[in-house]
Amino acid sequence: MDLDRIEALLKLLSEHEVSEFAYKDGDASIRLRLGPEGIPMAQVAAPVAAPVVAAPAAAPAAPAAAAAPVDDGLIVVESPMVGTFYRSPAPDKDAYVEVGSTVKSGDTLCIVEAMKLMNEIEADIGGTIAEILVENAQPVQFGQPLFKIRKG
Amino acid sequence: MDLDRIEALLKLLSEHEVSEFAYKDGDASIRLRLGPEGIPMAQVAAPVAAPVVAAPAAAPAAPAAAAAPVDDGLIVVESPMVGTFYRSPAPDKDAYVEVGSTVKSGDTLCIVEAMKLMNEIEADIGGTIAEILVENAQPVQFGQPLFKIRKG
Amino acid sequence: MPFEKILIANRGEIALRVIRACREMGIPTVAIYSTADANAVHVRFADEAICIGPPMATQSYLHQPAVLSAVEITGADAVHPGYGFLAENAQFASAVRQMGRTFIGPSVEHLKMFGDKLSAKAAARAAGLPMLDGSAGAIPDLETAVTAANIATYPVMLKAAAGGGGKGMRVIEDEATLRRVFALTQAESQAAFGSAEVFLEKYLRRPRHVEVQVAGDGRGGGIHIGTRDCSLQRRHQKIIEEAPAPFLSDRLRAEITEAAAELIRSVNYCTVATVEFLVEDDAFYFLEVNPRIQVEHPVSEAVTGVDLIQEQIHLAAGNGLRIRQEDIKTRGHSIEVRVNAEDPWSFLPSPGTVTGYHEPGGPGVRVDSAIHEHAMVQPYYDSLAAKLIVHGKDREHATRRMLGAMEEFIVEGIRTTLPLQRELLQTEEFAKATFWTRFVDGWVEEHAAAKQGKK
Amino acid sequence: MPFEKILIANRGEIALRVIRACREMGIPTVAIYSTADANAVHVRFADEAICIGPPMATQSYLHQPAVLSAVEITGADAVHPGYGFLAENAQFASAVRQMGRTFIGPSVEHLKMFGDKLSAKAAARAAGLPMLDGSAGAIPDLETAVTAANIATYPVMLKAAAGGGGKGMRVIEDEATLRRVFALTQAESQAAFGSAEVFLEKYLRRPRHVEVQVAGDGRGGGIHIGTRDCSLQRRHQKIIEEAPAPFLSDRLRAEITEAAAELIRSVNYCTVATVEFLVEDDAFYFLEVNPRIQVEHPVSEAVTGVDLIQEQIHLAAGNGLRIRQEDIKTRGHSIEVRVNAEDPWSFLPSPGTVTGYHEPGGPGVRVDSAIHEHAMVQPYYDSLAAKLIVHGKDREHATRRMLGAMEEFIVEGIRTTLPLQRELLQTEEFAKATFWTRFVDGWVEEHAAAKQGKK
Repeated sequence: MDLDRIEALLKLLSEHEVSEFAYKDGDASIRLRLGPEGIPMAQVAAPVAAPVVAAPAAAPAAPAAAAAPVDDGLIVVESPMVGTFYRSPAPDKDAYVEVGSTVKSGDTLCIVEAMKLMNEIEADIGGTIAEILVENAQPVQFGQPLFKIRKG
Repeated sequence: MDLDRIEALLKLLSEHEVSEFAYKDGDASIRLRLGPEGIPMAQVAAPVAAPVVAAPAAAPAAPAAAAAPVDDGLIVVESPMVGTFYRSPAPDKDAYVEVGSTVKSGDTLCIVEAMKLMNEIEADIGGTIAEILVENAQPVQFGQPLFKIRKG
Repeated sequence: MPFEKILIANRGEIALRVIRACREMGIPTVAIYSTADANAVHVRFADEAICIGPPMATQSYLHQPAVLSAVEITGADAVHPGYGFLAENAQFASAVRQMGRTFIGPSVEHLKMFGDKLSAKAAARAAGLPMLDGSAGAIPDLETAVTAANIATYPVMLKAAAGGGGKGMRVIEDEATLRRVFALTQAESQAAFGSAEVFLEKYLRRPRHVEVQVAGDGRGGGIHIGTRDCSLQRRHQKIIEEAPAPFLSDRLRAEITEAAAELIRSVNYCTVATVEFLVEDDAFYFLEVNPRIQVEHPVSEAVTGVDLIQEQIHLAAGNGLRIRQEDIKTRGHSIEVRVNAEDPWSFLPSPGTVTGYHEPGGPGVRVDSAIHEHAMVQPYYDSLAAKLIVHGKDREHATRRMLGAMEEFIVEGIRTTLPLQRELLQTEEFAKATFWTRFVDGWVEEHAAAKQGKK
Repeated sequence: MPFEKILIANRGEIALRVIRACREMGIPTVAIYSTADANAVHVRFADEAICIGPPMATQSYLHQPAVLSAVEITGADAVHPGYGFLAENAQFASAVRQMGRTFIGPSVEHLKMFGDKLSAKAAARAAGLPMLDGSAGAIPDLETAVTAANIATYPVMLKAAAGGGGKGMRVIEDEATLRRVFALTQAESQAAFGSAEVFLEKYLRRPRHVEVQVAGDGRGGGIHIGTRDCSLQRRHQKIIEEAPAPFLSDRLRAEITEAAAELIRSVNYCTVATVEFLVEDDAFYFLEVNPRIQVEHPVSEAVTGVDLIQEQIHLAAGNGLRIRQEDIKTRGHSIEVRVNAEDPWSFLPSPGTVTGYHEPGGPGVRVDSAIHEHAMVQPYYDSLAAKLIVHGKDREHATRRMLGAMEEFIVEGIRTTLPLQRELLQTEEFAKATFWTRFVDGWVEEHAAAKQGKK
């Protein structure tokens, strides 16, 4: 058994998020299971419930403000409430921000409408809009990522 | 495969959070399971069922003969069948062995009676009787430890 | 199909119960959840799920704007409130209806009528139900209280009109005490419930809690769906319930069920409800009306074969009553044990992760559970983790079946009340149904010390 | 209490089912187990447990000296054999009785009578049951076979008298074929079953498998406990069963149940049994008698309220029949799905460790399961891991309830047949009960390729 080859294999498998691997060729065979064992039933299996919106709310609770750092140095702005996401103050107005817009803390990013109330969602950090994660006029749930901001 | 290579392999596997690994090539094979196991419900909790006899039969299957080494250098002789344990050939006869008796392979150690049949249980190893684990005339189950023999 | 899509404004076992009923009716469901419940069973088994807020109930399940917003964006045309949370909130029911959606529950008028003890009693009195002697309404002053107490005879109980769940009540053994504590009780009521209104009624020493499941069509039609006994309570929280209520005389059973049905007919009540009574000797007295589905509804389902949640949904859709009084036939006996995530002797909550789990099975055993192995029992919400319901040929058979099922019910990682309930089911007081509403509290006090040692 | 202690000579869900019945009756139980089953549920929930041998069934559950020895040393005064293993072994039943213990099952005479297809048919014919046209007994030579086939009309089926479970049978479409294969079939039977005896009967193209649950008191008394349909079979293994058998005419239902009861009365049969029939158009034909409790007994329990295991124990104790024919009333409809640890399309066994597990619950749902999270499904024994049984108001309601419950039944780590059964329950053939005993085999063949892609 060649450790280098196994390492290369492992790298490949984890890049592709493979959790189990078995290979057999004549007398030689290899079998691998990656990741922690005994993951809860409720988390392992494909979700039966189809969330209304794409992102599962596994995010940490972010009660009022809504910025959470992520791995790649980007800051995620999450919806502080359930409602409908609007990018502009009115249908005939320009969007508050576009990808590439520079924002400073306190700038309005979007509106989340809940029960006819237009809630302006503000940036609590300055930077550049790297990504807009929700389409205009789509429903959003609590904690759902709305924007990614590159800090600075 | 030498220990160094196994160590290198283990390092590699845990780096990649592999939880199970099996490899086979011709006659050589290796099988690994890393990290804590999901411990079975049935084993964690206090057993509800009260076994007829004290020792749980978690011992490996030892179909005909019945000697299994244990940690402390002693050999355990297990019952090859369910039945009643007798230390002597008849109530008025001496016991086959006592603690301290020297036995050689093939010597009768006891009788396990099953369905009126007296099955002589023989030592398959020579040594000194270190412990007698069951009282005379008590029921024993399959795989239940009967004697400990100190080898030699 | 009565509705296109039902949003369930609740969590835990009752949310799952509603999902099951809807699924059988072919109605898609929407679960709402707090971030703490992202992996909860009701989220997993609903057709859609939407996160409405952080763990604290006041910011999620009790936060009306969030719940209503979820109704709006999911397009649900009806809302099932379960029990607890917003189930008896008139403002919420009204808001749902103002959105043009159906609130699966009573009218705002009936929520208000039965949400207030005095107006509930007034309705019951008007319908001719037997009442405990006492004041007909709020007591304006001490002398009125003394007069009412003399008529009722001591002991009497002074109650805050806005109280509930065992809070705001005081037992008074003689006139001297009444004179001493009357103003104090008013002040306490004002402080605790925002209203100084108190009333007074005869205090029963060993009453049983007997309740009647009812359903009304909103047009003066109404039936009863049998009796339940819920006398086994710990600090006013029911812990074991059964149906039918045992050891009632035929006369009493007929009278109490007819009284309950008459009450809801008299007010044109629409949907299911429970009319609660106290029973002592061979007499019964109106206590209150719970205008919603109750935790213990499965015991009535077991003995009558009626699916109460489905009936509730049909009634909300305006389909009227699909069952007639003569269709209600009781078969056998059913017992429910509430599996609360609490220490069985101290009743302290025991949230945490379930590390081992095994549900009982076999004939006559029903489990309505919100937990499973690896499930998190949250500290933010009430401690009801699961319900174990058995159905047997008779009460004695049901009891044996329950005790057997409890042996198989294994919950590891958290404490549950099962050990307490197992012992209670084996008392002579249970066997002979000589228990009463405060029996468990005294029994636990006597046994807690010893049990704590054994545990 | 009919017995002091019952040893259960079985494992898996049926051992647990017997434990549950005994516990309700107050009878202590002894579990036997192989080393592979040390952590099995039947070991955990019995009052005593004793290891009888290594994993291989021939050295443990089928090894009579070990089982009998366990009976002896535990002092059990009765033995419940479950189904499979030694349940229909006359030698074992006889050995138990020679030890002065009670075998909870039929007499040795009846085990032999119904263990052999020809003597079973002789008994049924004597009791006047309708038989498929064919040979009355073993066929001595080819010319007799040809004559019998001409009377029965083609197609006919040639069966090994000692065969069973679908083995040793050959469908023959014309005389030329019969002449070609007769001797061959005799030789095969000799090789496979140790007996060259073959018989011949009319072959039905689309029969339904309808069976009648019966119970006899051994003194000429006997009743039926309703019908079941078990037509949905995969390679002669039932996979979905229901009670009552749907779409039987009132006349046919009356005749088939009376015929089954008459058969067991006519031979003074004592204990429970199942009389199996084939039904085509509006006619029924005797197939065989299973002199034991069957896997699918819960569907009969659901619709009649009879606890068949407890009745079986009472009958073994000589208590006679405690229920009369007029007590048997059918309520609603019940369906059972066998959760086999097999690939749903290839039916290859899928033993292993259950890594995730969630049982369905709620009203009308019963689970008889031998598994749980972390349980090992052993490769040594049959693949039945659990049974899911639902009870509904009618067949359509029961079907919806089953489909809902199946959505909640999560078994991870091993494959189960649930995906197959979920699809079968949604076919038009199921809805209209136009299925027949070989329907599933053809259906799977048609769909397997497509499914394998989807899986």
